[in-house]
Amino acid sequence: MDDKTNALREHVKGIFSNLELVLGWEPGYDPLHTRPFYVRTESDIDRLTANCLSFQNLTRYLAKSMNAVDPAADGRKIGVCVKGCDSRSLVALIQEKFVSRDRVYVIGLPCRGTLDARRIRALVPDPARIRSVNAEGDELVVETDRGISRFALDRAIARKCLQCRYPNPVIHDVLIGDPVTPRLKIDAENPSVAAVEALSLEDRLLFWENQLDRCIRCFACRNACPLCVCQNHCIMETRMPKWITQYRNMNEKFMFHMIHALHLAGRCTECGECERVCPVGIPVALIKEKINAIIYEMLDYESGIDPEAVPPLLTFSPKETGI
Amino acid sequence: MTELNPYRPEMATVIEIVEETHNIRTLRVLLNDPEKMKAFSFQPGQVGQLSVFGYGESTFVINSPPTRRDYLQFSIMQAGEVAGRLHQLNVGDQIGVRAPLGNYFPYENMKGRDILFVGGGIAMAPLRTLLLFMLDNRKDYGDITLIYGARTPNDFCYTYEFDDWKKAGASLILTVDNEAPDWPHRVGVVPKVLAEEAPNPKNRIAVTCGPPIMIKFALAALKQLGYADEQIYTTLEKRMKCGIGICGRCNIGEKYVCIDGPVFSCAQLSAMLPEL
Amino acid sequence: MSGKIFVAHDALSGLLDDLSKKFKVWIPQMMDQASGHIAFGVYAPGKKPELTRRSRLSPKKILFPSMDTLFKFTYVKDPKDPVRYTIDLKESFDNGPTLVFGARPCDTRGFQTFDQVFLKGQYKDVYYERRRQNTLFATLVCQDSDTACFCSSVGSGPADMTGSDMAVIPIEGGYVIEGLTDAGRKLVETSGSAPSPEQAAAAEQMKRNTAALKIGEDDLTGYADDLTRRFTDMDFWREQVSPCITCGVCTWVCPTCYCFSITDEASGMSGERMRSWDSCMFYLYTLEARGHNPRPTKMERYRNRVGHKFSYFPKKYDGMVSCCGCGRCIRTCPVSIDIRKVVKELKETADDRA
Amino acid sequence: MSSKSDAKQEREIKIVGFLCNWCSYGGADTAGVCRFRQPTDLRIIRIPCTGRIDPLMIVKSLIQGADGVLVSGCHPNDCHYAVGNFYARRRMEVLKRFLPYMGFQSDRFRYTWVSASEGQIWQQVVTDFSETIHRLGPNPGLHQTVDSAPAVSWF
Repeated sequence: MDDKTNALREHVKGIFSNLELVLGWEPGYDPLHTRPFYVRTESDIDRLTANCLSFQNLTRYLAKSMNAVDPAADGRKIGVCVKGCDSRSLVALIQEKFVSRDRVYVIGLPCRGTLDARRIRALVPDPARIRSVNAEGDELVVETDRGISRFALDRAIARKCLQCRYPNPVIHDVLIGDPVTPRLKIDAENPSVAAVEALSLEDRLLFWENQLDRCIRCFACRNACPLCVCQNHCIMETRMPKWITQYRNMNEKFMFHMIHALHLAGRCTECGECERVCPVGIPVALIKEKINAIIYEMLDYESGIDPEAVPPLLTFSPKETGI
Repeated sequence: MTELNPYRPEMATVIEIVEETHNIRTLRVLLNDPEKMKAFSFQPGQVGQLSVFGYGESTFVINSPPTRRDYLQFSIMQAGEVAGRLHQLNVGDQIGVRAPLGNYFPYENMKGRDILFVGGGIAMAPLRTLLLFMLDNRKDYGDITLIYGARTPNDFCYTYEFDDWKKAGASLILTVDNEAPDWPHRVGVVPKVLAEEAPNPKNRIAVTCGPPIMIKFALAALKQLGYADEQIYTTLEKRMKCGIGICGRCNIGEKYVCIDGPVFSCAQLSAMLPEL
Repeated sequence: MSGKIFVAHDALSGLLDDLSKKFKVWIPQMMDQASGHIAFGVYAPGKKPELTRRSRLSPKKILFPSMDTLFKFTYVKDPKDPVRYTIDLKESFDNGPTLVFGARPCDTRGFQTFDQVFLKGQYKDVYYERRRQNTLFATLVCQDSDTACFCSSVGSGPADMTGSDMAVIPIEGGYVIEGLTDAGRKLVETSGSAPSPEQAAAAEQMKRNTAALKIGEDDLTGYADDLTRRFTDMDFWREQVSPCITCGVCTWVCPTCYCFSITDEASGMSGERMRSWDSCMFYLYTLEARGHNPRPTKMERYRNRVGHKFSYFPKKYDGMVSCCGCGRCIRTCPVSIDIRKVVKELKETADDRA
Repeated sequence: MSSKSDAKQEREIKIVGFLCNWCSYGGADTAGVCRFRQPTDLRIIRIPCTGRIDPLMIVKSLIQGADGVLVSGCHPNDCHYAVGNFYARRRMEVLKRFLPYMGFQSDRFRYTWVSASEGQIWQQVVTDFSETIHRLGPNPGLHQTVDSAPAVSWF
């Protein structure tokens, strides 16, 4: 995303009196990080940022940290900043009635991609002390203690962004900035999924085992996901029913990720948060992307596009044949 | 294994089961090793971790008094996995016991004073151990009064012992939350009855135990009656795993309920961080 | 002998080969190239220690595995009376000689927290004790801090060798390894040849220079009472943890977070009791069987995490902060919560913030 | 899951069958009453309806080492609860297409529709599935450690 900080602040200042709070981003602990930010007072607005580091999907807070269903007594709304991918999560939450459309004021931010901190660390010679990170056109400029490095933006943005099909918010009350051309066509094949499928069956198993073996069961992927809504009742943590033991072996790790993926079948909007937050670098979203591809092919459905649609695995059609 | 492993339970056998109410049952157990049973020593208020192997471990107070050593008694309310399993055991079944753990009621300091027990429901268990201990050393203590409340007349534990308690010199005030047919005793929640009874705080120690909400109002009622913080003792409950001050979850500030508790005086509680 | 040896860069694998015959040697290594994931793994010939970049996961699992069997149990039926049975308990210990090579000072120092809780309390944790007694630490004098590092803020530093048996000092062309404890010196002396006087001097210089570095701006010790004062200021905690997603990453990567759960896993007539890492950031961590939870929201849970490290622990253990300043929680936090900032703001008054 | 040839036929094959109470369980019963010859590998778990099937039950069975998983229910439009198998059909088809992506042999999982009167068809279904599984051999399960794995580069 290009830097839209000023435009965003200006807009929020204009409408803040009608809003209860605004979910946005502020700078994190260093120039490579960003923190989700609740704008609660007028004076907070100047802390807002919106740029290529605004990676967090803020809609998760709507579903998990507040009541975004019932209208406020004074009619004020919750403002939420969304990128293209985030807006799909929002649609999915509206579909499933975790958020009501009237309760939120959606600030749409067309996005050319968010940065992947891990890729940047691998690209710059001195990743320890990064002073600033800025996107200038198609170039990323990173300033460290040892000097300035420039490289193509595409080398530093997240995997999900390189295969982005919805860079522009699918719903919004206001759009800040001009719409962006998608990198891939809507019906394009998912290139990462294809790369995994190019492996033999045996190799695919080894590939996933090798990836999932690193899992430390921290549940960051689950908790960051806007659509993992079971929260404290997740079957990963309960002993009744007992789907998962406390063993930290391959079976349990594999099972955990299958649970996560299958519970999101037909619901995942590919915001990539699960993958970004993973402390051990497992391409978690890649599992769900395949399920999405199957559902697109089989049922011609994509999650998070139409607020009126019903997720396909929560409904049926008696007529369908071929399955 | 020569060194002491604090995580290793002693094997014990269930020798008797008393069904107290529809969801509370009492287990009487004996350690399998007669030497260890003989040498077993504990103080009123200390707890034990009961294991059902394959299900886990859970904490219960030893509610038989140290003065009666025929068996160790635990009362269990059905809640959670381990307690649920304990409710399915039969006489002769094997369980694991790690005991005694935690601190105990400072009964030495209570000598020569009047005692007021205030309890609700299953929380009679920790009070029973101290009550019986005092009744067994009756001459050391003054007046002993017990206010015991339950939701309905069917929710009282140890009803079969009430007469013995009275005979041994305790006065009993029973109460249920709501009117019930043929209920000859008091009606009303424990704090209300406590306020009505108004036991004189002079030279008296109050020991209270019950669900968090009852404790909250009982403490308020006691203070209203003029009890000082130092005169009130209560026991706390937290989720516990190790029971030996290591695993970390039962802390209130720097205090660990498993080793610094479960018995606290109200004075200690007010010095602690408010996180119950 | 001086208790020091010099190991050239190209001789390092040879040394590790030798050591791995006597010890289970753990080294930081690259686990996944694509994501740059570095963690501690067991050395095997051919594996390269990753000593120039920080590991993302701490070495705490070496002494405190994420899953550890306390004992195995078997229900043994009485052949004469099939209703009767006995239970056979077998404790299991896994504690061969172990060497941790290339941990940073913060990593090694993390175990000081464990020592207090597991060894010096009313009860001794025998599982930890046995591993601890059989483990040596060869700790790297740390050369590369980043923006999340703050070891000097918690009373440590990049050359702090607390709890280490050997110091691994990087110099031109290789490493000088210096024995610090008896066991360390003994091992060093049998593992190589002494450095030249120039190399020894370079190592001394390197140690001095590193020790003079100050990593982290503020002193974060002495906040015990500030937390108490702030305890009920829920607006403060709400502001600090609004972005928190209550994942357990900070506790999982932390070298000093030691909380655990104990559970039974069984199938059929046998099973085991084990302990596994648990996180104070989880709702179920304090949830009681009857449904009451003393820390129902992330505010109480995060308050406990900060409080435990910077207030409760120092109060209990003579001022010692149970944080080693490695910065992992900051680096891996998905929402960039900075524990340094939270602790510092404990001191501020409501007026300061306005 | 790769089948190692030397592991083949070393142990008894175990197939988990999730059978709908109203149709396939009855079908299996009919087959038994009619004394149709059937393979003995199947361990049947009776379920109230295929709509009760959570795809995770199938995944868990496969991960825990079941050699095959067979789900069978009422024919579409014949569900005792009217629509349960319509839901199930979608879920199971998604799973079936998804399994190979994770490296599972999708042939180890099959879903079919058999009514209570179709004893003969039940015999064919079970025999055929059992033969398929015998051809695949025992399920080797997941590798507990991975020494070397193929790298995938997407960009």
